[in-house]
Parts: sequence; C-alpha cells; structure tokens
Amino acid sequence: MNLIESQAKAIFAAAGIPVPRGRLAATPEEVRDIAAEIGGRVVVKAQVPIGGRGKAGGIQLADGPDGAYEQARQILGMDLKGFKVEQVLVEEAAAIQQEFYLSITTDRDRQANVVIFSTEGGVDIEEVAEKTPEKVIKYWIDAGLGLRDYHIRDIAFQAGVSTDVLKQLAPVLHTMYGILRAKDAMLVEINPLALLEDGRIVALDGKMQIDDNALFRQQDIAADKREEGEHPLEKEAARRGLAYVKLDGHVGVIGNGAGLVMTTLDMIQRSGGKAANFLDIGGGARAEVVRNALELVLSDPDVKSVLINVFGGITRGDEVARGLLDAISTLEIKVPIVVRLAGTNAEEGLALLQGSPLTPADTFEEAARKAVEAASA
Amino acid sequence: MNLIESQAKAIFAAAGIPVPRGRLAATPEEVRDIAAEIGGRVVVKAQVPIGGRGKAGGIQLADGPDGAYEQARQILGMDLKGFKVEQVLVEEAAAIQQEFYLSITTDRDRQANVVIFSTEGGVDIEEVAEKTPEKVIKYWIDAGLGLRDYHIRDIAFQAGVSTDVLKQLAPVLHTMYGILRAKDAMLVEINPLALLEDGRIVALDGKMQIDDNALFRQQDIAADKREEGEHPLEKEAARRGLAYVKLDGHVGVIGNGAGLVMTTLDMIQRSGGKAANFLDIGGGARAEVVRNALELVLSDPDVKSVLINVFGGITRGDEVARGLLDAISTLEIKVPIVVRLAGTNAEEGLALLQGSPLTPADTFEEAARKAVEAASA
Amino acid sequence: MSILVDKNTRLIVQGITGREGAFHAGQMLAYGTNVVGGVTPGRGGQEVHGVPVFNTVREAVETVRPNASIIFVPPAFAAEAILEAAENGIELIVAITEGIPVQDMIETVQYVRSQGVRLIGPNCPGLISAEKALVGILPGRIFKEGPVGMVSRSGTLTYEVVAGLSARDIGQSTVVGIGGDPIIGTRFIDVLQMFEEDPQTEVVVMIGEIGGSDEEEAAEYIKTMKTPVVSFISGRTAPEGKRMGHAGAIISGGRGTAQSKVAALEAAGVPVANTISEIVDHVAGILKK
Amino acid sequence: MSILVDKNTRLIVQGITGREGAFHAGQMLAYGTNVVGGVTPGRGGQEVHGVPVFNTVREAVETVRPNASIIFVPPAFAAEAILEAAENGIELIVAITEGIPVQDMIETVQYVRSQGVRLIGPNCPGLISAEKALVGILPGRIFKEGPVGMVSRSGTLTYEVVAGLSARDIGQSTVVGIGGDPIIGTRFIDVLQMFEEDPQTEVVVMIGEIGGSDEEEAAEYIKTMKTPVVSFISGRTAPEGKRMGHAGAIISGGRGTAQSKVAALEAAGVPVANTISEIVDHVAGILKK
Repeated sequence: MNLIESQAKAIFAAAGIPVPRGRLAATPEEVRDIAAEIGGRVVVKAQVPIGGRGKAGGIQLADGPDGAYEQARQILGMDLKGFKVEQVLVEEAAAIQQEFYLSITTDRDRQANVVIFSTEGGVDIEEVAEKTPEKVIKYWIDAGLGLRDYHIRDIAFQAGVSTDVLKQLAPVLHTMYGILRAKDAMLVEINPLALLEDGRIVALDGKMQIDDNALFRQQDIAADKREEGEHPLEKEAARRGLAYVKLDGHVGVIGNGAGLVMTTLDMIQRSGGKAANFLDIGGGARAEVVRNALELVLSDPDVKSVLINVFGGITRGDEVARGLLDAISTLEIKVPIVVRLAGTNAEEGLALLQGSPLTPADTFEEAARKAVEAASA
Repeated sequence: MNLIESQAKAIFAAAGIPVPRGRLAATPEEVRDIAAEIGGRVVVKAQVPIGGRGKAGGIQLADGPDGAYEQARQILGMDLKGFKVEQVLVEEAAAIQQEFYLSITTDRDRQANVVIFSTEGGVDIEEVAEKTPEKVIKYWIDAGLGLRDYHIRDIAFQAGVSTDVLKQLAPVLHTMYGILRAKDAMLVEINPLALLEDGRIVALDGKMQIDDNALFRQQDIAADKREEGEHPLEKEAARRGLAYVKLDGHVGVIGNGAGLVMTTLDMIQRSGGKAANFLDIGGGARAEVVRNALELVLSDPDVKSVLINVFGGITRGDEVARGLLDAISTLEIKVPIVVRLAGTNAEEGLALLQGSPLTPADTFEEAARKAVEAASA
Repeated sequence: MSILVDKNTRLIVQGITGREGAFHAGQMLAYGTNVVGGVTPGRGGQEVHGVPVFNTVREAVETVRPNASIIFVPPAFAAEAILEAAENGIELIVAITEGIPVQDMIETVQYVRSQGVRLIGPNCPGLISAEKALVGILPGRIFKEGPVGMVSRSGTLTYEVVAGLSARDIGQSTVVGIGGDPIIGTRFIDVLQMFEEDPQTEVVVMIGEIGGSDEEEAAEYIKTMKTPVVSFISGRTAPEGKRMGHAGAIISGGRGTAQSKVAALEAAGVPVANTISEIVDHVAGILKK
Repeated sequence: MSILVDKNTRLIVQGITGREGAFHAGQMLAYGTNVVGGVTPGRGGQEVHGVPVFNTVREAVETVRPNASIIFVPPAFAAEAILEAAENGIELIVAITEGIPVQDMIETVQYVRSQGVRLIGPNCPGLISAEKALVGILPGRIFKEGPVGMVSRSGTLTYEVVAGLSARDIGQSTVVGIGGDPIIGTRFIDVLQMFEEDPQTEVVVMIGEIGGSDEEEAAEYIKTMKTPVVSFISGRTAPEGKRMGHAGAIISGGRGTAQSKVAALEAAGVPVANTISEIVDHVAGILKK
C-alpha cells in the first residue's frame, strides 16, 4: 500500500527526520488558523496519492493566513487525476538552496535494498537519471551488514556533497533504513530533500510504499489502509478477497493463476477484443469463490461477455462447474458466458455444465475468439 | 567489568525478564520494611561480586519481617571472601519446581556468542557440565542471523523441556541476547532460572560481565563502574591508567608488553623468587609513565627489589632511562632496582643510567636472577 | 538425468501437519517422491501418511538424512523455516508459501546464497522431474518423461504448456516453477544453466512475464547456450502496474516491459511464441515431432 | 618467498592522518614497504609523507589499486574500517587498533571470513617479511632475512626472540603478530598452514600464552606438519584470571591453562622452551647453526 505525503512525514518526524513545521487541514478555516500559527509564507499541499500534484495545481504558496485560506478554497474539493482533495497539508515555506533526491527501495533485479541519491533532485529526477545517470548514485545494501557510516560517506563523497551536508545526511539515511526495515517498506522516498539557505536539510516531500505481505505485522499502518482501488468494483473485490483489476474493455475475465489470466487478456486482444477486467481466483478455489467472482464480474455494466478460463491443477474442474451452476441459478444472466475447463476433472466439470446456457470452448484460442465474438454481437 | 546480582536483575527487569519481587537494602530496618511489604517468606541475599555466596552464609531465608531483620543483621557487614557486605537484596522466596541454567557468553575459541542451557541448573552446574556434558546444551550464534525462534526451539527440544517452558524460555532468551548486544556484555547468566511450582519461570539470580573495551558507549554502566581491584594499589594503578595486578611475592616487576611481563614473572619463579606484581607500561611509553610506574611499585611495602625489563620497539630505551632517573631523583629508594634494557636505543639508555644506583643486567635470565637475589638479601 | 530432484531426493516437508502440507505430502508420496519426514514444532513423534514428524529440522536431519525440504509454513514464519533448513545443511529448499514479506526474503535469499544452498521460490508451485519425483504442488498426472526442460514464473500457464506437450507425446525432463515474487531464490538464468548441463534436456521452454528483468538477463545467457530455448511472455496487454515513486523508474531504467523482454529474447535468437499452441509447435519443430 | 606480505604488497593506511597512523606510515615507508595511499574521511586530496590521502577506501581502490590495508583507526570506528576495507576487495587487512569492542569483532570476523578476506589482529603489532615489507609497528631494524617463520600472540616477547635469533645470525622469513584479543581474524593454525607451504621457512617459532585454546588446536595441526616447530608459552606462573561466571568454566572445559598448552604441544612432539634463550638454542639446533 502507498502512504501519502502526510502519512510518510508523520513517520519521518516521529523517527527524527527533519520535516517542515505544519499540519493537516480539511477546511479553509483550519488552513487559515494553521497558517497564522506558523507565520510568514506557507505552502498548501493537496493530499492525494498521485505524482505531479504541483503541475496539476495541487500545491500553492501563500504569503499569509488570508492567502492560504484562498488557496485552500481552490484546492480543497479539487479533482486531481480522479482523486477528490479532502485534506491539505499546510507547512512553512522553505528557503531552498539546493534540492537533493534520496530514497531507499527494493531492487528485485539485485534482490537487495538500494539507496538512490542525487544532488539534482526535484520534479525532474527521472530525466536526470535518464540523461545523466552518473549524477544518480545507486548503492545496494548488504542485508547482513546493513547500512553503515562508511557506506553513507561513500555515497556522499561520490556525490560530492560538503562534509556539512554529509553530517546531516548520515542520520537521515540511517533513520530511513530503520524505517524501511521497521515498517516493512519497499520504498521510502524524499524528493526533494532540501538544503535550505540556512544550511539545514529538510524533507520537503515524502512517499512510502508498504509491503502488503507484511501488513499482518504492521497493524498501525494496516489500520490506516485506504481502499486503494479507484473503481468501486475494485473496492468490492478487495472486500471479497479477490485479485481484481478493472480494465477498459468489454470481455469479463475469470481465471486461475496470474500468468494464465494475463495470457487470457493477451489472447482476447489477439482476437480483436479487449478485456473488461483481470480476475484471478487463485489456486484450489472452491465453488463459492467461483460464484462470488462471477457475481462481481457480472455486476460490471461494461461487461458484454464473460470468459471463464480454468486449468485444473489443485483447482478441480467439477468444483468450478458447481460454482458456475450455483451462480447462474441465482443471478440474472444477461450476457453470454464462455467456459473453458482443462486439467484436473475437466471432463466431469464439462459434463455438469451440459444443458446450461454456458458456451463451452475446447482450446484457449477458441475460448478467446468465442468470448470476443459474443461481446461484439 | 562485572555486574552483581542487583545490577543484572535491574537490567533484566527493565528488559522484561521476570525476576522475583524485591528491593535493595542497606540496613536491617529497611530489610524489615521490604519484607513486610512483600509478605510471606523472603530471602536476604548479600550483594558482593563473588560466587558461592550461599555456601559462605551470605544468602538466608526468613519467614517474615522479623526473621528478615535478624538475618540482615547477620549478613550486613559480614566479610565474604574479602568483600564487606554493604547491601542486601530482599526478595520474595520462590516455590521452586526445577532449576535451569541459562547463559549467553563469548566463546573465544569459536569466535562467537554461545547460548548454554541445562535443565540441571543451580550451584552444581559446573559439575554437571564436567560429568554429564550431554546435559549441557551449547548453541553457537551466527552473528549475521542472530538468535532466531528456531534456534531456541532447537535448544529447548534438545534439552527436552515442555512446550509450556519453551513458550516462556523464548522471550527470555531473545531478551538476553538483546541485552548482550545492547550492553556489550561478554556474559549474561541466569543461574538458576527457576521453574516455579505455579509453572512460571523466573530469574532467581543474575550475573553480567561488560566488555571494558565498550564502556565508551555504555555510559550508564560505566558511571556505575565500581573500583574492581581488591587491593588499594590496584585502585591507584587504575587511577594512573596502568595495567597492574597485585601478586603475593616480593620482586616488583615493570615491563612493556603483557607477554614480556608474564614471561618476566615466569623467569623470576624459575630463579626461585616470586613477583610482587604485574605491571605493563604498554607500547611507546614516555618517561613520565615510567616514573609513575616505578613510584607505584615502590609504594608497595611487600616489594624487596624491583626488576625493570624493557625491550625497545616503539618504546625507546633512552626514554625509559630518563623516566627512571627522574623517579630516583625525586623518590626515596630503599630497595635494589635491576634494569635490563634491550632493543631500540638500549645503549643510549644504559649510558644514561651509568653512575646511578640502579643495577644493570644484560640478559633476561641475568636480570631475573639478580632481582631475586636482591629481594632475598 | 533431469535436474534438481530425482529418485535420490530425500524430502522433508516443513509444515507437514498443516492442511496444505498434509495434502501435498500425500500427493507427492502418491507420485513416488521419497518423502522421508516432516517437521512441525511440538508435533514430534506423530506421523502423517506414515511419515514421521519431527520437532526441528535438526532432529529430522539426524534421523532421516534428508537432502531437500519443501516449505508449507505460513508466511509469518516461512522465512525462518527456510533459514532453519539452510542452517541444518539441507541442499535444496522449495518454498511454496505465498505472501512472505519482502524484507524477510531479502535477508533469507542473501543468507542461503552465502551458504551455497539452492532455494526455489517462494510463492511457487515447486518442481517435478517427470516420472521420478514431484517436489511441489504441480498436478503430477499431466507430466510425462521426455526431453523438454521448462522453467516458468507462472503455475497454471505452465500446466497449459505441459498438457499441450504431453498431448502431442512430447515429454519433459524437469519442470521448475521459480515463483512470481519480487525476491526469489532461483532465477531463470540459474535453471537455464542447469538445463544446459543436463543430458536429458534437448530443448528448454522459458515462460516469463512482465516485471523485473530476469528475462532480459536470461536472454544474454541464452546467447551462449547450445540447448535451444523457446519462450513465451505473458502480460503483453496488461496495464502498467503502479510505479514505486521515482525510484521504481530510476531502477528499472526502461526494462521490465513485455516489449523489452520480447526484444531481448528475439535478439538472442529465441523464438517468442504468441500463443500456448505456438510454444508447443516450436518445441515440436525443434524435436522434429 | 615469505608469507602474506612482500615486495608486491600495495598498502594503504586507514587512519593515516592520525598521530600513530602518520608515524608508522613513515616507518613502513622507510623500511621499503610500498605504501600507496591512506584513507581519512574528509582529508581526501591531502598527502602524508608524500602519500596521497583519500576520503574512502573505494576512492583509494579506484586510484592506487591496493591489495593490503593497515588500520590505525580509533577503537570506536575500527571495526567499520575493517568492514570498509573488506567490502572494497582488500585481500589482507592488518588491524593494529587496541580496544575494539568484542561484539564488534565477532560480527566483523565472521564477515571477513565469509568474504575470504585475511584479517590479522586486531590489537596486534602487525607483520614483517624481513628485508621485504613491514606492515605493522614492529621495529624493522632488528629483523634480518632468513629461514625462521614466527607467529606470536605477544609483541615485545617476539622482538626478544628475533633479537636473539638475529644476534646469532639466524634470519627470519615472516614474523606475524596475531594479537592478544579474544576475537582475532587469524589464529596460530592459519599462519602455521602458510608457513608449511612457504619454501623459505625451514623452522617455525610459535609464541603462545595462557587463555583460549588456540595453542591446543595448533598442536593438533602441527602433528601433520613437515616443517619443525619450536614453541614457548608465557604466563606459566600468572594467577588465574577472573572467570566469567559458570559459563567460562563450562566453555573452556579445562583448556587454556599453561599446563594444558604445554602438554598438548609436547604430545605433538614440539619442544616447549623454558626461556627465551632456549627458544634460540632449539632453532639453532634444528638449523645446525
């Protein structure tokens, strides 16, 4: 799960990483009070889980409480890439000398956590990384040794920062690695890490991604878990415990195994169609899960046909068929449903489905073709 | 440095290892109050840095406040192997079902920390280890992996304890290893770790040894550092920063390098004498350190002669000679002093000493012989 | 021959008394795998399908001398189960468990590598040497012995291909599911190297998917291989996943997409099939079946 | 020949701008050691005795390609200095620093072992290959080249023996001070193995002392050696040290005393000298001088 700026900064501040003074607000009046409390120039920042907030107008400077109030009136309620702004972070405006980029993330290729640091941070960091990769220092962390002072010195001297900056960078980086480990993060990012005109360094922005697999031991964070799916159907799928992603085509897809389902999407596209969703019922699914999945897919008005593609390994074809029969007996079925069963107990499953309104298919290709044809009929 | 029971138990309790209810007391009146507060049977334990307190009468049971008062009157002020008892620990008396032995210590041979556990703990654990070593489980800890749940299970199942005990042992052992690392201990020992009749396990005694090399980062413990030397001269040596051990012979010894000084003691014994002390002035010692060392050795009334044995490597012979000349010019010298200088600038040093009352010697053996002869003269 | 497992495999099942562990222990025994024991702390002395259960891997090692372990332990404890097996000298560890935290796996994978232990998975279906030994949850009955080595990030997709091959009477040497997690013990390149050395394997099928750059690295290695390789990449039409801040883009540097993988493989002379049946056709063509 | 260091040694000095580091860098240069650089964070770009100083070991490695490092860093930072050298590919690390915490060294020694890096010390005088290279704080002028290999836990005692040998015109191949700390990187047995392989070394002097059981382990190995070994144990009359609770007794199990060491060495056929001059006599006898 992704943490937004205010969540990440709260974790940073609690762990001792310097962040600007400021607070969250939900109304322009609160924003005015906070701005008055801070004094001087403030920045009002929309709290939504997307990048590019600044360019989209979600981050504004204000000279004082009244300006902040006006800015908040603009920003609160704004729609930013599909997210309605419900909260803003009001912070003291910083006098920036230089912007650094600093993150620790999990690198699946090196199978290690990696520190990424650049003295040319800010919104264009990806361009810097692409055009002048030597300005972006990557430092892979040995899991046994952890992150040591000499590693941080190595990063800092490679980047050519001053020893004054190094002295402040070292505790920040130690703390970030501590946060990564303690919170099971796969990303802790500060961009920009600003060197202020007074010589201090401060985390002006913050982003974290928490490993979903570790939420069982991150109860505090799990309790905060927002429903991340943008689409109401994804929220519903999450409630049902199904791995579902809403897509923009018209063929509903249900299958077992992520690779198989992805390949089913690919096959639909090859047949000239487009999938309405990705839905993986996983291994060993029982009839009830199949029923549940079908109900969800059918509730999507975009769906013009459904393709059910199951290769029985642990999952048994007869169990899948029973789930389907249960679903069609209780649900109103308005669209054609193509079913392909193979592997364990596929014959038994297909036999059970005989006489039902479902359209059988023998091969992967045939199933995709039939489902696409049905959707465009 | 060694921590005594009350210090170790305070650390245990703060970290969550169960210890009996109780408090330190310095007077019989305090003991009575604490015993009244605890209620029931209590144990009164002399707080001195030695083993075998129980056998020496330093640990006594009492039925209630008055008995505790009487026991405290006996124990407080008692002399236990040279230590005057100034404090006692008053604790609730435990109803013991079984006594375990549990420690983590540094094993120099395996160059690792080792867990030692036995279900036959108590005062005779060393005998158990000698006679039935299979009853004492040793488990070396991989520094990279640390101590894991499966290691503790392995220890517990090898020892054959019940799963109820395992469940309590696991947090105790995790905590002990945490203490070892956090406090730079070379030993954390609980003997006995008692299984009470009510099924709980409790640390009935505790001992810790802290790595002197790490005291720079163990400020809390360092502040508590008692002057450990039993002999006033050792305390004085500690103040002067000299590596000094008081021994029971009559030849005072000063040398550079622990191996050289130990060998000097060996040579004195081969010549029929016995050293009054071990004193290592270390590498590269300046004249002032030499003067200081000689002053200390001469202040020992047991010393009947002094042997100064220096091989110049980084330490320079002329520097040593200057220190000696300074010392004899300001101190009253009542005993013969034999000097052997070799290595760097030995000739220059010996030349400086000509005309002084010091007795020169050419070889190691000759120096030892002359010093022993002088002491018995 | 075959790779990794065969009739000499002496397997223990960590988590054998759990629902999944017990079920698949039975399946593996039925396939003929030499399951010599199981481990569940506190259950030592019991039996599952006639197989003795031990409290610790050490007890199992001392009693039944296993050389492989398969792990069905729940995710919160699975990384430690892998470490326990590795520390006790097990040479091959197959971790089926799905949902192990990434930070646990980073540490665990580094440790097992340092010990020279082979870890397959986690979050994988395991592996099978057809008609010799099943160490995993793959449906044994669809496999038949033959010349095709397979390595895959995806379970059911693999079964599809195997079913297609077996239907055309093309058998398999060993089929390895390396798992879909970001941090895994064994990658494409490791398995390709083993197939390259295996006399039974005449052609290799590699089934990749979007994400990471294992397929790109494998493509580099395939250039040096004598054994022909056929590949398939799933997820060509999948929407781009959520990116991990700027860091994700900086680290991946444009690799990881289906296009990047297909291009790398084609540059290495590897046919990239568009459909499952094309995979089978390519293999049949190479084997002249 | 000789062991560990010679004219091919390219040495860096970690902590070269400190008092000890600078002084001994000068001594080593004067002896002819090829000191190619030094490391002190924040002092990159400076020079000491004409030797360039770098901010990090990485910078030094990239610029002057060292294959050995000697460490004069203060105890609080010394273990990390060793790790920095090891991680950057330095093959031989000599740690002079005294007073490094034991827990730091346990972790550090395990890491350098796992990387195949040779660590000598800490709390040691270093080593010297006579008339070739000095990597340590030993007084170079007392050494002369010859057939005697020496390994010792004690500094000045070693110098005594060397002075005695040199006075009788018996030279040395390499003299290694392994250090007196409980946790050290290189033990007697490691150095004995190197001397056994070294064609220059015709006889080995091993100088042990009470504590630990390195001498006992070495005695076992010596039984298999072709090169004769002469030994000396100091501390025969030293009072027993303070014991570490019951644990100390349980772990040592009666080893570690002078008697135990002497007995083990004599059982291995090693002459144990009673005095320094006896050591020299034994060596002279073996070499027929």
